[in-house]
Amino acid sequence: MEDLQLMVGGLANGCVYGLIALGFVLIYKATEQVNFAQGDMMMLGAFIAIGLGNESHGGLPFWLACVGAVVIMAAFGMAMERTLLRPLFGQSQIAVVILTIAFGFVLRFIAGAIWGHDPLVMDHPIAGTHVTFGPVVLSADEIAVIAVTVLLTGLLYLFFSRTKLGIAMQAASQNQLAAYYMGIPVKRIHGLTWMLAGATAAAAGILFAAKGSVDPSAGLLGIKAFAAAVIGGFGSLPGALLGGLIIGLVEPFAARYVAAGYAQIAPYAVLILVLIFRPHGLFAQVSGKKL
Amino acid sequence: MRVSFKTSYNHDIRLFADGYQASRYAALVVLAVGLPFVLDDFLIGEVTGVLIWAIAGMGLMLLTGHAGQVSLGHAAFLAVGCYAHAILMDRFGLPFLASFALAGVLTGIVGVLIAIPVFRLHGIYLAIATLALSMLVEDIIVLAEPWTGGVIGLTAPTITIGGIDMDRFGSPDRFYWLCLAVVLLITLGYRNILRAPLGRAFVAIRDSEVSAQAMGVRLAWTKAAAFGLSCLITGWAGALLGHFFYTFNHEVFTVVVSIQLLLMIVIGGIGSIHGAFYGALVVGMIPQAINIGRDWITQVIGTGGVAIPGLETGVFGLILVLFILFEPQGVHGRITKWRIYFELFPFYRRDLFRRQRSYLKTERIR
Amino acid sequence: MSLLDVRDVTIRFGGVTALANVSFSVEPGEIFAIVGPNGAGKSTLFNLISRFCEPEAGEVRLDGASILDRRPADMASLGIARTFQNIDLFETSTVLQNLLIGRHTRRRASFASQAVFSPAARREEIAHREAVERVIDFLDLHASREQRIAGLPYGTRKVVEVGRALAMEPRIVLLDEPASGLSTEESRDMQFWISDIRAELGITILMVEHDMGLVSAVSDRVLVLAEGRVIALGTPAEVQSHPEVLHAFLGIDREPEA
Amino acid sequence: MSGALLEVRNLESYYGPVLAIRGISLDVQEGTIVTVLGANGAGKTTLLKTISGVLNPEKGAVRFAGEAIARKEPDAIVRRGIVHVPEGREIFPLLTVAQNLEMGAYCRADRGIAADISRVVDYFPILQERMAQPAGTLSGGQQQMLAVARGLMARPKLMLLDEPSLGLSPLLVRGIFNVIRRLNQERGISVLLVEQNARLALEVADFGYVMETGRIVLDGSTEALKESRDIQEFYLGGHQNSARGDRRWKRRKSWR
Repeated sequence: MEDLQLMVGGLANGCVYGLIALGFVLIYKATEQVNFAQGDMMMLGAFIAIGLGNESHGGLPFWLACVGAVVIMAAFGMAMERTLLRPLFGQSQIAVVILTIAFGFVLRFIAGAIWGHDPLVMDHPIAGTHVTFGPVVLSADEIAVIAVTVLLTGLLYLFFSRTKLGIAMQAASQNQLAAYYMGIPVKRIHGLTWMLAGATAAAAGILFAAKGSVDPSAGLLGIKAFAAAVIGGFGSLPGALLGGLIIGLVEPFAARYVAAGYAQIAPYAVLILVLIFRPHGLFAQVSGKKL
Repeated sequence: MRVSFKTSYNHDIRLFADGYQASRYAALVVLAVGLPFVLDDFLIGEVTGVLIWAIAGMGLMLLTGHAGQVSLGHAAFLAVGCYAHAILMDRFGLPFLASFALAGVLTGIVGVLIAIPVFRLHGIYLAIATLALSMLVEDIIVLAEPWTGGVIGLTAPTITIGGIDMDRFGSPDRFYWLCLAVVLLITLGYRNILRAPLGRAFVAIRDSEVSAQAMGVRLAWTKAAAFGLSCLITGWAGALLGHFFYTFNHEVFTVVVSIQLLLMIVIGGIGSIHGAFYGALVVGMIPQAINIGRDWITQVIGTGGVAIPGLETGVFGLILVLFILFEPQGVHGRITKWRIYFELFPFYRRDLFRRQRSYLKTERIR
Repeated sequence: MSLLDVRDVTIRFGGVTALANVSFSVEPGEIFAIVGPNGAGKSTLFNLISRFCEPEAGEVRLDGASILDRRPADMASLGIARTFQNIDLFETSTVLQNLLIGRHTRRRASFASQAVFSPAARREEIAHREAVERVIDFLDLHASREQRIAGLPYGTRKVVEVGRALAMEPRIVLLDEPASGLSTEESRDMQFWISDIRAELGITILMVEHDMGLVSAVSDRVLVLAEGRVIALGTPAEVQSHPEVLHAFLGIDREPEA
Repeated sequence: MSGALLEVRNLESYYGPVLAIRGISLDVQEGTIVTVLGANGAGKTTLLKTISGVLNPEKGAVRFAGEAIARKEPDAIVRRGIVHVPEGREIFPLLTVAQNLEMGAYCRADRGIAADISRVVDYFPILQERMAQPAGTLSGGQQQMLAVARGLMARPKLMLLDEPSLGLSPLLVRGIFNVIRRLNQERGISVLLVEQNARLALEVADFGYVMETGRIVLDGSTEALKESRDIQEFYLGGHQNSARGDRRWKRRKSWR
């Protein structure tokens, strides 16, 4: 039964990874850019929610604080695209990678300067409540995390595969020039994408904060989420969630069945194994070039 | 502007375009050799650091800049070189030169072994695989405590070559010259590879894998060679880095260092050997600049010591962001523009370096 | 014995049959053209011969030996060079460097001698340069020798790609639509080069081309593919009077008026 | 004011570091097909890209239906009714053929999109079988057809066609030119056509310009152009017989 309990905890953790990974994939799918600052955006979202909602800070009602954090992060994402990414329009992927890595450093510094480097805990209404399913005890926040993640993944998936805007986003990433020729406003679409990514990061941040404490280095979780996105096949939304879950599950089980020190390295070992056997992830998005 | 007329095939192949260029580089080398007579020990130490980072930069530049394989995990290979060298000298009692050479070769072999399973990966997938590798190595160093000293780490053995002491702290000048010699040899070898078939094969797989194959370039072999050579150079940088730091543990080779290396070559200017040196110079100077800036702020504000945690990385990040926004071609690109500006002086046109709108296509089609 | 022998080849992608039981052979010194409507499987056939795709059934032999167990990079050393329909050059390099890559299979200098650039390596480089210079001379590429591919006009790129294949000194060269997108003048040049490649360099040519004028002017035999099947094989005059060819490829259903 | 649908005045534009077009003026009257002839590298593609806003002009003006459109973002220009069908099969490789076609109608909000899809597929029946396939799996020629079909989906007032026949079989080349003529006659779409196949281009067009190294060197009605000796020699292959001698002359010794 302990395994089952581990599994639920792992799933909830994995969902947070999955949500951050979703942000990566979202941006990649729509702009073919790789945002290494996604983890730091998640961290910022968590801090904003805490800053707005906690008694010691803003003291707003919880739901209002959540909505506020999502809105602020959406605006932040859009502003980031406008000021940092747009000047690099048409530049290589690697320039964006470096830029976002560096910007992540800056965000961590800013968050540390505002909220300090000690871990903060978010006040929320369902803290401490539990639900018991037979032998398994689920905390309410774990259930919320899983539900919200599955819902968000589903919505984003439908958005990309069904709506005209979603398809236009994919088109813009596959061939910017052709997208322009068809009258797709590529730059505006990039802005929208980053807005969505910001909002997703805020959602991930709130859920992350609901499960534990937050400090500026939480942004480094982004690297693990990145591994998740790659395991899932960079560019696939369900893949991102699946990758997140795999990593979430591997960690506690490696710690339990191998040795405590291995929990850290197990996700990366899994990542390398997956890449060796399926070079483009589980849901491969790469196809052969037409000669 | 000087125009050189080519009169033989050898002209295209030789190292320097003309005597003027050759004499410029000769002057630079003379200056570098003479530096210890001008600078004090602290500054020579700093310059030595820049040289070692330049070696590491060249290692990554070969792989990323020329062969087009992005690595976000080169700190792992620095670590392999560093630990291998220290262990070979300490445990196996090898003399410095033998151990140094062997450490590089070992790292190169590790690089080839890594390249074999990951050779099918491209772009971002390769970057992440190497990032994961870097994280793994960090943890493996801790777990392999009997050899690596775990979290406590190791102490670099002293260097003597032919009975002459060359240690970092004992004789910083001689350690500097040692590093300079390594830099020169590697730079020469790197240039040679670039003008030979292997260098062309690297560029070919960077530009089009399909075409490269059709021309008879074996992908797996060439990528493995690129990894091997790159890791050989990086391993040597790691070995020198061990001496430079004197004591080291896993924290010296974190993922942040991997990222820093990549930042370095991008800032310097990707795809050129010069870029590795410029990048090392810039990245080496930033922490000093931040320190000086902090001292200055402390003086102005008058408070006793401003200690803001994370300030250094924050400012470092900010500088990089500005760099990429305003100088995407790196220092090398900027200097090239200046040079051409002066060479062409009255005839320079702004549009020589105009940035037309450019558009990307998906890299998901291979 | 035929130089290149393709026997009963079938290739499917997903549900679509790209090639169905295609057989033909190419004799040494021949100019062999493949024509057919778009999507008939012509490029697939090239990709098969240069080993970028696998057949479901059938056999491909070069000098009587199967090449199906070979990888793409092996084909160059077996003497098969190719060009690409969409032009696939090394964009950041100069024309000269692109052609030098064509010499890749002829390199001899060892790893170490490249790293120290020994006199032997230097001599070899100079020999490669001479070989490449002969190609530049042959194709009249002097003007763009030192230029980067990225800035070259389409027509020149097409010629550079042919040059890169010739620099290999191959036995067979596969030309995928050598004249598409070329102006009348350029395509006439291409036509002469194609016949010169055979006449002066003795290289066998296999080409896919839509321009029937060019095809009839240079080729010895023409293979017509439609929907993955061979519908005709013969001299240019023979296939051009074949009713099925007229219908599927040229779009003429009755006897041509004139 | 000539009142043409598209007026290009004294346009200069760079392609990379090269001044590829150097002061071009041309008009496309409403309801006509205008062709631009010229060798590769003459700057024809740069001209089309500058009109559609993908490249910024250095100097000069472009007016469409009286409105200045130079230096506008490409999507703004598409919404005014100019659609550019580029050379080189610029499709969305991972989207299906159907999705590619839908993207062609991105700027439209009317209900006729589905009907238009079936209409353009009528022009290119081979696309019908491939509707659910990712466009990247099509053969080169099929991608070319898709690019043209997708351009039609925008219901443009003016189409800029760059080498529509590139890599197509003779049957399809004829088909595509028939489509161009039909669109022009039935729907009154104006066309600016760049094409290496000068014979066909002159057959379908009403008016023609000849470009060389970034300048317009000749213009006139297609009847007049077809009569011109230069056009016959250089673009219609009129002196096939003497060509071999010509070429021998062109091949000079190198410096070696």
